[in-house]
Amino acid sequence: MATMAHEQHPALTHGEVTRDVVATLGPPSRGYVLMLGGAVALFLVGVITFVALLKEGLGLAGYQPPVMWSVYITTFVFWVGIGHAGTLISAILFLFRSPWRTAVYRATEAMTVFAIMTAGLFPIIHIGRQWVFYWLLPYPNQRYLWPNFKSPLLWDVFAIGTYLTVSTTFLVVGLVPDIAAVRDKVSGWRKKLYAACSLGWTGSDTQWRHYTRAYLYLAALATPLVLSVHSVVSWDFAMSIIPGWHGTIFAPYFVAGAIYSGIGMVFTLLIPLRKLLKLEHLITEYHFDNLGKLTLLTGSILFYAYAMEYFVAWYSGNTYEQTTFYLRAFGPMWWAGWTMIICNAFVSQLLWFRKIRTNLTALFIISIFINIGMWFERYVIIVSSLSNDFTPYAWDQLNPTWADWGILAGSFGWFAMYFLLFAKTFPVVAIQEIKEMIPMPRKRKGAHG
Amino acid sequence: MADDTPSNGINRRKFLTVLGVAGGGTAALSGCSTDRVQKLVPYLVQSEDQVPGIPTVYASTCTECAAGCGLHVRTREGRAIKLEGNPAHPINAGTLCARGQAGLQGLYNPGRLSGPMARGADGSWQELTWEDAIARLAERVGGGAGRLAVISGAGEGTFADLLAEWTAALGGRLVRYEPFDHEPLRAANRQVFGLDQLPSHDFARARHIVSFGADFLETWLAPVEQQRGFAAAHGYRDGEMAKHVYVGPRMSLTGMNADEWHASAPGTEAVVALAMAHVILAERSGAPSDANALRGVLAPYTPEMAAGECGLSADAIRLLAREFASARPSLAVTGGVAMQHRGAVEACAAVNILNYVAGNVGETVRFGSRLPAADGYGALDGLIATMAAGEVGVVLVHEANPLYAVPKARGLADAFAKVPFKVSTASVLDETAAACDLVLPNHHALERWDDRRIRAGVVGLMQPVMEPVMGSMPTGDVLLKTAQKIGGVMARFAAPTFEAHLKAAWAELARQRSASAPVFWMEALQRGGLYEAPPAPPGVRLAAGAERVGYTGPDLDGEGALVFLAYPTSMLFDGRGANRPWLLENPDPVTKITWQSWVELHPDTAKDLDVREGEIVRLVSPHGTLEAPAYLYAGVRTGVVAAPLGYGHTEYGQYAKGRGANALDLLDGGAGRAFLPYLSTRVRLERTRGYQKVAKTEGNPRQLGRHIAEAMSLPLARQGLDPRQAHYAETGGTPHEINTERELEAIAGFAAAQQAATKLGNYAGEHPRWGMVIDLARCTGCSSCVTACYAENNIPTVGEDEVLRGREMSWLRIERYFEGGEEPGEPLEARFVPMLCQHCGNAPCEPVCPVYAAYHTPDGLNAQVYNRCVGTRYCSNNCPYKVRYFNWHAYNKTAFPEPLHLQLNPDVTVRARGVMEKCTFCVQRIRGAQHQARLEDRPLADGDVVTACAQACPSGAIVFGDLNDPASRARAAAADHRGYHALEDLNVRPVITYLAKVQHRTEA
Amino acid sequence: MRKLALLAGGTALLLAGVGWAVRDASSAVQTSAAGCDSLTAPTLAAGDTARLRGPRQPIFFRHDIHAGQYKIQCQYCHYSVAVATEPGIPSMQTCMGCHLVIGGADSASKAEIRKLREASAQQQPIEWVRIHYLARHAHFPHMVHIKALGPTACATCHGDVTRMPQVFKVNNVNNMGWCIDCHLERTVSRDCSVCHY
Amino acid sequence: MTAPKIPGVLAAFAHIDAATDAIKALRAQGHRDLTVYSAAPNHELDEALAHPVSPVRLFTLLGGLTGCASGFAMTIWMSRDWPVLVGGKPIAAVPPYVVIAFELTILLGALSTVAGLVLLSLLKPTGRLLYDAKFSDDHVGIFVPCAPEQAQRVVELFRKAGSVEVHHAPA
Repeated sequence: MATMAHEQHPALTHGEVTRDVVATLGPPSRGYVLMLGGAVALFLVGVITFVALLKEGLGLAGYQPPVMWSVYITTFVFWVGIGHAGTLISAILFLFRSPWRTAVYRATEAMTVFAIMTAGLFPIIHIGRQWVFYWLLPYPNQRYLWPNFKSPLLWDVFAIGTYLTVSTTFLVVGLVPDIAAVRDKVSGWRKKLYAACSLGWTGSDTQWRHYTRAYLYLAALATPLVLSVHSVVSWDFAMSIIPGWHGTIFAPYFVAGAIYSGIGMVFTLLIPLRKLLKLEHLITEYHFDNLGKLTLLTGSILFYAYAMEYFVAWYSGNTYEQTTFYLRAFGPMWWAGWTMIICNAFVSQLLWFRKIRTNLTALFIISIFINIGMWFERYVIIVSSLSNDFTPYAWDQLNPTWADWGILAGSFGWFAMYFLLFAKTFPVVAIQEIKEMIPMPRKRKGAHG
Repeated sequence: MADDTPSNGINRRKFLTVLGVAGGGTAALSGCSTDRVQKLVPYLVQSEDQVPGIPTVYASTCTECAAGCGLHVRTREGRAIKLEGNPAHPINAGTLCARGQAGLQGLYNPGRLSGPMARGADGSWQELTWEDAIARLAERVGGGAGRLAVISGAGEGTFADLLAEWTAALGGRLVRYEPFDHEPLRAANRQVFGLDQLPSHDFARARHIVSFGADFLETWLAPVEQQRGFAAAHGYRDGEMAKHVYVGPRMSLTGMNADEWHASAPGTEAVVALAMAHVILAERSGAPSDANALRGVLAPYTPEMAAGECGLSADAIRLLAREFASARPSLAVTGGVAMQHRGAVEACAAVNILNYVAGNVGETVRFGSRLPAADGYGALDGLIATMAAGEVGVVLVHEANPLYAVPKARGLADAFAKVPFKVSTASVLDETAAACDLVLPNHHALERWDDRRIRAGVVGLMQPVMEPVMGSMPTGDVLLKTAQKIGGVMARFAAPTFEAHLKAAWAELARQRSASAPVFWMEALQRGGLYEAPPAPPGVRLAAGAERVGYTGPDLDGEGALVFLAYPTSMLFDGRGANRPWLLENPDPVTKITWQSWVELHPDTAKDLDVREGEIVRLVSPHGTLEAPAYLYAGVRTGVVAAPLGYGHTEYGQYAKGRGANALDLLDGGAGRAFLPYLSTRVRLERTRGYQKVAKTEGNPRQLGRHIAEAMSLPLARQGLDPRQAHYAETGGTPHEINTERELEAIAGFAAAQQAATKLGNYAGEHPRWGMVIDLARCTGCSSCVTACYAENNIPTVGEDEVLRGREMSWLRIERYFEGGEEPGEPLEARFVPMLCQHCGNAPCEPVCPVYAAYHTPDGLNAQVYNRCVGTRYCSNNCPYKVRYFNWHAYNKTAFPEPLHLQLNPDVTVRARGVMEKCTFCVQRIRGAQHQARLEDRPLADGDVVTACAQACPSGAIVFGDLNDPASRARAAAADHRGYHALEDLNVRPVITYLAKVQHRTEA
Repeated sequence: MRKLALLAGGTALLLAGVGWAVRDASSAVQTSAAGCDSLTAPTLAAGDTARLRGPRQPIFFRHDIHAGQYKIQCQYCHYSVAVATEPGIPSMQTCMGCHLVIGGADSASKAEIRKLREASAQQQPIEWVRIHYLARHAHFPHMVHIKALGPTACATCHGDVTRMPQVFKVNNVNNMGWCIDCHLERTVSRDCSVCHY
Repeated sequence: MTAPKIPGVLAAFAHIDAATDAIKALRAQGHRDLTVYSAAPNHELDEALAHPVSPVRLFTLLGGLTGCASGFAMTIWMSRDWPVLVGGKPIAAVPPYVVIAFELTILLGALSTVAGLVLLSLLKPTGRLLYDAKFSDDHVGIFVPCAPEQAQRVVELFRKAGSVEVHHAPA
């Protein structure tokens, strides 16, 4: 325990931890302001596009029947996937008592919440009559109508809703003691603010007693949840009969992909962030090394899944499946298909080397590949499968337009905006959990209670 | 929408008073809004035959081509909302082609003129009052300006007679002109049989049909009648079907429906026919005695000689001749516009000889029933000469658009400009009207009194079915009023209106039949005209001219490497269809291209020239040039380049103007000829580096062995095999069963359990199960059902740009798949499948809808509740047939510019933006029939419900009915051994049963 | 916890209140109708229309006089209601059929009938303000309902017009639940495609 | 923090073993209602205090069960309330409803856990106890409520145990 702790935080005292983390909440640097500005600008692009969609109709986007879902659903799945890494690190690794999660889990949990917030917008953006999206909710109405619980889309509503609520609670609960810590370090209006947010936390033994338990159960609940959510998302496709979608492998395949993409995003966020907030000694190579191993694992699962998809298509002898997968590799969308395979299956294999796992520049570049690759994975699965399904006469290829890219850009802006604001407002490193790792000083040397 | 402010041109006030309920008809457009303040406008005077909410049907006659089919015009609240076939009519018997149905968009065309106009001094148009307009006309034609010429496209009838008398009385010259007049046919009949008329063909009785470039399913003579006959003969019934062979350089729709296509070299039809006649005579298979006289004439035309000319093998010709002779009666037809080259008469004559030799004349080829047709191109050509010579003072153009229909090379425009005073009666500003000084818009045929002599014993009546949409005036009245204004000799045209004149003419008809005039009139009006049996055909013998038959081969000018083939399409015909959105969006049955013109190249030719599909190519002939995107089509002979007629209007309303290129620009003007040579020139193909994505609705033209469009050979069909068995019988191999007995039992048990679990609420008890059977052996792919569906269900036309995005909304589409034709020598085969919602019992689209907008009704319909739909589009993704269509934009706002919105069917919701829509099996007709039955306290009978597509189909390929009713035709048809479901292996349980196509396969 | 309970309770009360208010509104219709209980409809001037419920019409046509006092059958004017989906609006001809001779009892009605005669003289149709406008995506075949419920069933949806000096909307015909209630009560199919197509 | 303070003694410890010594000593003297502040949960303190297991898990269990039950109840009832046939499947088809039930299990389970946490610990009034900002940083604090007369003895005890400073709440 102690040794592990020292491996990641060489000789830090509780006091120093508090000091350094609270320091991150100080006045923003120039780089930070620039990034925030960029995020807000992107977000506005999205808003303008959405207004145009409301006014003119979805026709503005490049939909080309039979491709009835395209960039929006792709991006939806992408963001849901991003979320998964956060919960994995914060909840599942917590249950496994994995020591290296503590430094990074707060940031990743926040990433989860904001990713789901982003994803949650897409089902609304992509439907034909956005103003009646609430018809998907089971609320009593004068028409006596209820939604169709057999529809995977309704499962989505519940899965995403639950996931957002639970991961938000999980994040907030984790934050309370740290906010209290900040409260006791700052002064003036900020003290008042944090005092309000700390919900009267004092760190008394009773509070800790219930808190540790509650946190454990939340983690225990979040663990099956995170596995279920992307399974449900995958069933949006697997439950249909479209060749290329209708596969039993989808749930595990999507969950693995989700975590893979999520960690990719963790790299993309943390590597700049630790520079920006000077957290180099709290978030160390040690953490990235472990994250890298996780990426390697999930990446290899994806590699396997891709191989299996093609194998099953061939082995099934099902002509529809075979055509779909042949065209996926050699059809009009070959470039997308290969982008996905190279970025995910092959690039991830570089992480076999410790040198690369601990080289932040390399990791950052790889993480960009992962993000691109995983976006294209969804794009390929959704678009190429729809482009050529059962009725050859109806086949057609998608041509995305500015409206597609506008919303995509907007989603990144929206996400980045929230993440940056969070990083400046709340401790992105879990103070109390790190302290838990670092033993308090004792009077009597040697002995151990 | 009905409560808009009155818009230009439309006589709204009057319209509303007829409408009875403002909004009742047209506010269907308002989609989902309910809060708008509505006005209720009552009738001033309640007409007996208009009850709001109940359609009133008037009989009339179609004027979209010369065939003259009978119409039933369905009107609601005083608006015509749909054109349907008149079941009593001898020609179309209740069916109607796409062009005929689109006549409604001629009535409501946004391009229609609001009233008479004259060119001002500055060349701009000024609106006139009718008094003024008629005064001007009277002054010019009566006031000694003299040298009057009249060009009229009006078919035989009381009006045509009046016009003739009127012109004669003014000492003018009348040219009756119809663009596709089949002059070569008449000339050949004159030559071979000494009869100056067109024959009528009895396709239904023919056991073997050979068409030498006569597109009798599309544009040749009376397509609907011929299609009905063809379906009767060629449609499979009890082990029998006629064989159909098509000889010509391009596989037209008619060619696609042939069992064999022989791609003869352009202009060599004659020699093939002669060689066949030669063989038949040589083998003496029962030719009439006087045919022997032809032996000498035919001697040189041996199959070998013909083979050298036309590119068919001698054996093929021999085989063809034997089959043709042995099947009695058989029928050979020719004289299509596309094969009309300078020597076309000899081809027609040769085919006459062939028919005669095979003993078909008097059997399947009958004379005496058709009336002498128009004066032909020769007369117009003469007039052009006189106009060019400046010898014409006034020209009046009626129901004709020569400035478009005559190739530029003839120089008509300049000649026309030489005429000091030019008048047109066009109701839309077409090319000719635009060049005139005075335009007197005529009523549309549905707004006026008129009649049409169609053939001996058949006279179609037309009556006003609604208040005029625009401030137009029937030209008949104009003639009479002008005459009365001129006075003098013209005073004898005393009838107050043309209506009176017409009634007088019919009183005369009644007198001839010694019937009471009023009764005779009323009966005729209700029936739709006078339908009497045709007179007995005269005995036909060879005339002296028969000796002169021969073959000289096509005479083509131009030095290019490619022969240019201009052909009329089923949709645009001679170009008059180009301002009808329904026809522009209904894909050309052959190429599946919409809204654009194109240039057809054989893939090999294209490879040689290194041209890809969509590349804009320039064709250069001695007479002009044409630019259009290339379309690669294996159905056109190598070395031939084909382009559709009817595009490239320079006027003629917002839809037609500037759309595509006019193939006539490449053609020889035919100066001094009796007919226009459409196949007259060679062209040079130049590549422009331009590219234009072809707006075709087809994705992949091959069905990749997926069992969508099934066909079997005649012998297998005779054995009573089902398509699956036939498939294995042909490919060898055996159907392997996956499920064991016990598995099957388990599946059945599971199905039963599921059924039990679905018998709640509305689903308990007995219900009908609506189903449809489509006989692919009868379907010709003519696409008449598609337009019927657009008309019945308020389907919006989305326009070229949206079609390019694959967003056409056609609930019913005709899928055209090609088989073979890939290796050299392998015959190319086309199959048509009308693809519409299959209303699956296990519909994949239904469970995925989060709000139950797509669900299954107790009577077995796969319903789509527009107002519940939120537009997730999951249903469309999950539909294996891809027959669901999404409103990407507010098409309901853009597709029906005034007054087109008056065509909307008030029984069908007009879908708003953002919702999914699809075929409903015309649920509004089902509910209407159920309500009617309820009012009459009777159960629904088979045939009470007919879907729009089934009603329109000239082939009678579609049967609709209740599959739970043991007595229903649909149920019986569905039990046919040829029956199968598309993509059956998906187990979605469609209620649409297709009956596999049956083919005469040539054993090589 | 107490707060939560309060919140829930409050909502419940609120809903109950709304429900009661609605019921009250509908009963108010009855009372207003009961106001003119006698067979002879009250004398009202056109000026009074402002006080009455429902939109003002170009002519102050009194259903309470025509259908109530004189007991003219609904179908005399709404001629197609039993045979067609549309009930039909009486043509000018129909009105003039009586009002050629009937000039009105009091000055108020005289004035209104004069409007009618003038309109008829100028062949100008009267544009009545529509009160019941059913959304276009729902189809209500009048004839079937008349067939099922009898010729006097109009009141089921339109209220008792025989007591309405000026017709007003009694029921929101676009409230689907209200249609469904009736269909359930009478065990008529409530399959969506019965009305929506 | 305006509420009158509960009289007692508050001590801060920089060393963990010192704090545990103090706690053990106090408990030995019969002080049961100690309040021990720490910046992070610490197992040595737990051992010293020897608390029973927190009842939060009951909230989790009940919430989860409620969620599961309501999930199935809602879906099945709503399907049968207006039966609509889709894809030839049973009107109320349980397998797809498992997903809904599962999600609601997690949702209500999590929410009630948090509710439990809030009710059991955060709603407890802490304002009347002495508190020091150090405790959320790097010190352990122990507060013993006691009458002024006993105070002196407690202070002594703390000193012996080795507290870095001692506060005194006047009565």
